[in-house]
Amino acid sequence: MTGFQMPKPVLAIEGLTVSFDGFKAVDDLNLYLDRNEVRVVIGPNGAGKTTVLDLICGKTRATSGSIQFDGRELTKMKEFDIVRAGVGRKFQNPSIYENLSVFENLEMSYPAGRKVFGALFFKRSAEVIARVEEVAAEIGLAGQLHSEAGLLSHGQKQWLEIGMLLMQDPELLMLDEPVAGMSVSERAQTAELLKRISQGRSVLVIEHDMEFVKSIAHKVTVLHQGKVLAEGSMDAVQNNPKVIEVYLGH
Amino acid sequence: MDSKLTGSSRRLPRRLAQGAAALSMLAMSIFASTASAEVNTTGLAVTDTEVVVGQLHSATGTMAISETGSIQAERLAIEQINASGGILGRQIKVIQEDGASDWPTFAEKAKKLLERDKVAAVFGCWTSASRKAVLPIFERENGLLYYPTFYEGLEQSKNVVYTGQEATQQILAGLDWVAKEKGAKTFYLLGSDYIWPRTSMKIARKHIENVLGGKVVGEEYYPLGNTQFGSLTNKIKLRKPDVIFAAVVGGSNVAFYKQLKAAGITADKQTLLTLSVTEDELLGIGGENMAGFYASMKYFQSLDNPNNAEFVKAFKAKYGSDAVIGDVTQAAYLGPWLWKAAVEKAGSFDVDKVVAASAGLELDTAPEGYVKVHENQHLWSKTRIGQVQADGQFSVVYESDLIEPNPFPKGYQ
Amino acid sequence: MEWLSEFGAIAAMQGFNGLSVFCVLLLMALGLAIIFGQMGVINMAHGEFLTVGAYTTYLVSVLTLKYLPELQPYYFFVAIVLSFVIAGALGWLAEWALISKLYHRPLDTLLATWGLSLVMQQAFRSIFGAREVSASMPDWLMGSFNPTDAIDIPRNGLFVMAVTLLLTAAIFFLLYRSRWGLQVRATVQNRVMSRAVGINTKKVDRMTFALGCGVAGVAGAAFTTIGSTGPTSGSLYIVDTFLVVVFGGAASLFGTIASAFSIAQTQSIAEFFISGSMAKVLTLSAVILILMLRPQGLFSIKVRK
Amino acid sequence: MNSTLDKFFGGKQGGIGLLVLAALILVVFPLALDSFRLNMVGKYLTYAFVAVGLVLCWGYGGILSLGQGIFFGLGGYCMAMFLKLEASDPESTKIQSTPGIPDFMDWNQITELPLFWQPFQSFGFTLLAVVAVPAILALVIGMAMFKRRVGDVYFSIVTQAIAAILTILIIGQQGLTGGVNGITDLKTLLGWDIRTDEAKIILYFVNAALLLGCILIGRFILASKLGRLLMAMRDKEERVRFSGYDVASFKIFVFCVAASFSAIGGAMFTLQVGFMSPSFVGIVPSIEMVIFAAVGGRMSLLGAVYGALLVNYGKTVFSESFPELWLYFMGGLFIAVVMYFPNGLAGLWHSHASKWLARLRLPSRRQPPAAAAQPAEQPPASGAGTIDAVPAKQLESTP
Repeated sequence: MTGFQMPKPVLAIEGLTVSFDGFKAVDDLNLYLDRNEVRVVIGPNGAGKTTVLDLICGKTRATSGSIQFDGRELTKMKEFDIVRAGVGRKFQNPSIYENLSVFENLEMSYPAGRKVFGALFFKRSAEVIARVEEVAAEIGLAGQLHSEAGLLSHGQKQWLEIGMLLMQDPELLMLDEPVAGMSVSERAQTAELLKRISQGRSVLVIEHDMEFVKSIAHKVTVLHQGKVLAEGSMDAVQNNPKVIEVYLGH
Repeated sequence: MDSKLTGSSRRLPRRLAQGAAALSMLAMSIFASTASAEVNTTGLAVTDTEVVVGQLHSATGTMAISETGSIQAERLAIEQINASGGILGRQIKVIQEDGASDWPTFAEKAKKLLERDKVAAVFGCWTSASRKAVLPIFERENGLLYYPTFYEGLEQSKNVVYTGQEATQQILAGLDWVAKEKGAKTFYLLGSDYIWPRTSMKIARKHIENVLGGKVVGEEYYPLGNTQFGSLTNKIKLRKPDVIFAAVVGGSNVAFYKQLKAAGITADKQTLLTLSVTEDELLGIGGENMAGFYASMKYFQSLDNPNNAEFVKAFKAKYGSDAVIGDVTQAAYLGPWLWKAAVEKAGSFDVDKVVAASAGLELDTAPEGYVKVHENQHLWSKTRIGQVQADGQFSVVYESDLIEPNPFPKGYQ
Repeated sequence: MEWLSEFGAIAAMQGFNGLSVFCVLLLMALGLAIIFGQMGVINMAHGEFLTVGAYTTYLVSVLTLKYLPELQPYYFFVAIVLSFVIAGALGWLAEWALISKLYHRPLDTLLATWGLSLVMQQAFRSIFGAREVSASMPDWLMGSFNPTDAIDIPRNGLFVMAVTLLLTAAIFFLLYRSRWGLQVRATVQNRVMSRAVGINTKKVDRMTFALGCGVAGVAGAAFTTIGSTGPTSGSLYIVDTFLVVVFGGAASLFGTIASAFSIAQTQSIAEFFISGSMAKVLTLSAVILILMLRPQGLFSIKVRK
Repeated sequence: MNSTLDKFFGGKQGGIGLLVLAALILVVFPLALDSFRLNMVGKYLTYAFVAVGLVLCWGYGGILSLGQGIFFGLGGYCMAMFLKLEASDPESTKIQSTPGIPDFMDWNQITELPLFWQPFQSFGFTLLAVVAVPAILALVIGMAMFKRRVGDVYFSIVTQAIAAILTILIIGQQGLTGGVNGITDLKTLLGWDIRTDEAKIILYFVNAALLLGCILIGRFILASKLGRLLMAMRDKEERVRFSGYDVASFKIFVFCVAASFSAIGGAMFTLQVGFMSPSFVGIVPSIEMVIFAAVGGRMSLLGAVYGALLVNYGKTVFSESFPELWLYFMGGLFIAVVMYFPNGLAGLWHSHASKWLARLRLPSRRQPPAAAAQPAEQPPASGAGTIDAVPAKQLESTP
């Protein structure tokens, strides 16, 4: 609790710890994320970056600590409730439905017909179609709406998955290595995309590519052995001797 | 290859002989046998020279082990009847169907035999479940079933002749014997978990408590196929019954007796009387594993009488000298003979007439000795106590008087 | 006083009974724990490999009795080795022809091995006949061992226990102390990486499967001392066996042992107080309930992915 | 593409396939087969209900239940209980010590109808129970398993264990259930004798119509968003979950639907065959039912029907002519289908026969290839969810 009034963070992680058979993958972590902020988490392999995302979205359960999102405690909520509360998460490898068309992939994430009978009697209304087309234009796949998703290029698949998250209109968007395996021009396009979509929501990104990080990050958090090693602007972090030693140095 | 050659060369003269027999039968039938229209007014598959019967057992599946003996015995009886001139001058032709150890299949095949093949009689079934499955069909189609297995009773259909013993025949004499000979007062009842053991034990309990004045110190059932009897042997040791009264069946049998022996419960210390071990089962259990224990049956292969000697000889001649004959096998052998006698008495193949003729029918050529058909279509028979020998045979230590079949015993239900 | 000592004797024998049920379960489950736990293959024909071992023992006993009757007391040791070899060889064949094509499709291996089990059952029936057979036991395996007058410890139970101990120890040694075991565990954890460091993963898979089947064969041989052998004997065990492995937590050999122990004790104790059928229902239901609470089994390792 | 009718019929192709199947079981079989064979086909078709359910929950949902016999049996038992009570009126059971209760209860010294039997005196309740009892059990199992994320393989093994438990219970409580013999000697349904030939034929048609109804429901489910979600879950369960769906509830739903279908099959089995026994509840029949779906094609609703018909027909033929070969055949079938034809007959049809047909450009699509030794019913299914079929030579032409 800080004494003076700051805008309340969208996401407040405090004292978060998770241990696997005694090994603390995330250790007493504190992290705050503001509205409209793009935060990038970096760190060497095994630093616990992906685990943090897993903890936020409910895939892994915390051993102790709390995750407050818009005033709601996420650590006790079910995964789908966390999503419905407004948290979207993209996986490290593009995770899309290869056998379905791009349209169907996006439609699948439309936040209606999420319950059994809702899905059974879900109708493809004009509203749904409009929303799908809007998002498809945003991610640059308007031309491929009816092709099978499995046929897209690797970069396009990454975008499609981001598009699927956008369909849900989440308040917090979490992206695990969104530009892995992308060409230089695709990276640039992705950076642009991220800048556009971060309007009105918070974005948490895990990324290794420093150029890309520089181009999007408002603030960078460095994780090491499950703890925050440093936090601040990209420049500040890059010049932090501890960070150089463990991560950037070699 | 060799066996095939000898097989066919052996078969050839027999075929010729059969053909000749059939021809002469045809000639004879013009004079001797009655025309089909007279002996068969209900549209059965009977011609002037031939009558068709069905055989319905499991040749495959888990029950095949048990039913093979019955199939063989019925075949033998039918062959013998044919060789001696058939029934009312007609040769018996067999249609064999496989129930495949599956009750709906039994029902399906029974229907086929009765509806399509119009067989005059069916020899078949082994388990109660298969009999229950086909029973409504026999009653509806007015067929005739000869059922060979000793069973729980509580049934009496005019369309079934029960050639095995019903429960009271098998159980009461056995219990009386152990009570008298061994002075048994306390009993441990034990069976596989299904209707026959449960009904049998129910009857046994009533008899022990109400008639013998004894006490049941344990009664329990194990799932079919169970192979772990360790806790049971300990319970037996704890309760120290004078007699273990057992109706364990199938694969469990082997495990049960082996484990009894291993736990030191052997015949020199403990009396055991079983309802479910015949020579067939002993083959799997091994005589040495239960030597000295007793079984209560109406028939043992070692029965010493001329009928049986002849039967055993014929059976071994046909199926090899290793073949063993159990209680049910003998009962199955009676089926065709009882049917023949009834048909000839009725002078007709019509089921109603054959059924009417069956009551009171006597057969003194049965391997088990004299049997008589009761009005309730079960057989009057004797019950014997056999003691297991290490060689897999029984030695008969006691023989009862002729016992009246009583499928609905008053006071035991 | 006498009553008390008798009660003690019964309790001791009942305890022994629990142990011997435990050994039976463990013997059944060991092979499966290797195959299912280490390779993720659901081998529904496991019971049939067990039966292969049992029939092998039966054949050896018949042949010994016929040709070398003076060696009858010792045939069992030959039979156990042969059971291992034959069941293992058949397993090797099955892996080569069937399983190797179906990795990563666990539910399909389940169906294919079920098919294999039907074929094997019918083969047993064609070769040995539908009747159950029983190997003749050497005298030293019959009867009981009496530490006191009131206590009978079945010798065949002791024998099964000894086989279980030796086999478990051997498997532990193989898996955790030998180079081959290291390769198996490496392959389980990371197939691609193992291949990269020069492990012939195909060979490892095949040997693992063969080993699992061979172990089942030994179990089958040991079971001839307590039960009979028929074409469908193996199928009686399959559900129990899978439950033991699943309950223990598939990847853990310790888990398998613990689970066999707890299931055996539950079953054995329940049997003492209620009827055998109901004891079985009770045990199975308890296992399922606990599985619902701990879906990954008793001893699952928490891993981060 | 967007009419509700299309959702049921699966587009033009699917419509044709369905019509052909309907023609086959509603017209061809009844005309070509005598009442004995027709009754047999009716029995096979009751297994098709299970297979259709398995296509939904295994083929599309990825849930392999090895305990569908539980639901088939429960549906059958519910129906059998009603029929048994009707057959046990005081008049026809006056020989018993307690007239008016089923005979097996009397043999087990039960003197009063047990509480859970009493509602089965009402036909309305029975009809409800046939579907509801299995569905509720499936719901309970599903809730316990899927909510706690018991894995695929574990689920299969647990369903097996439940089948084993239920079998032991039914056999062990024979006073209440009829034990290993089952509930036998069923005679009339609301006074109508179900054993006559006319009754059998009427029941056959009811059965066939219900089956077609189930297929339509199945199609509706698969054509809906729920159908797409099922497939999506099978491939990328995590993605679906983190798109805000409660994955477990969809699995539970489809498992319950499959259970209800099986139960309807079981009830129709009881009506047509005249008894129900625990031999349908156990593990072996449950796995056999899986093979019906696998042979037909685990992704094809129509294929499942052909699979059930063919395998059972094969069983009858083989067990009559070469009983000892039957298990080899069945085992070989399992292995072959899994290894070489994972999409079953439907897949074969799709990859071979339909091309062949197209090349011939027959104006009439009635004549299928008389492929090899087996009758060739090749109901096809495209991978993604349109379901269609073009059969078919007559299944049984010989007596």
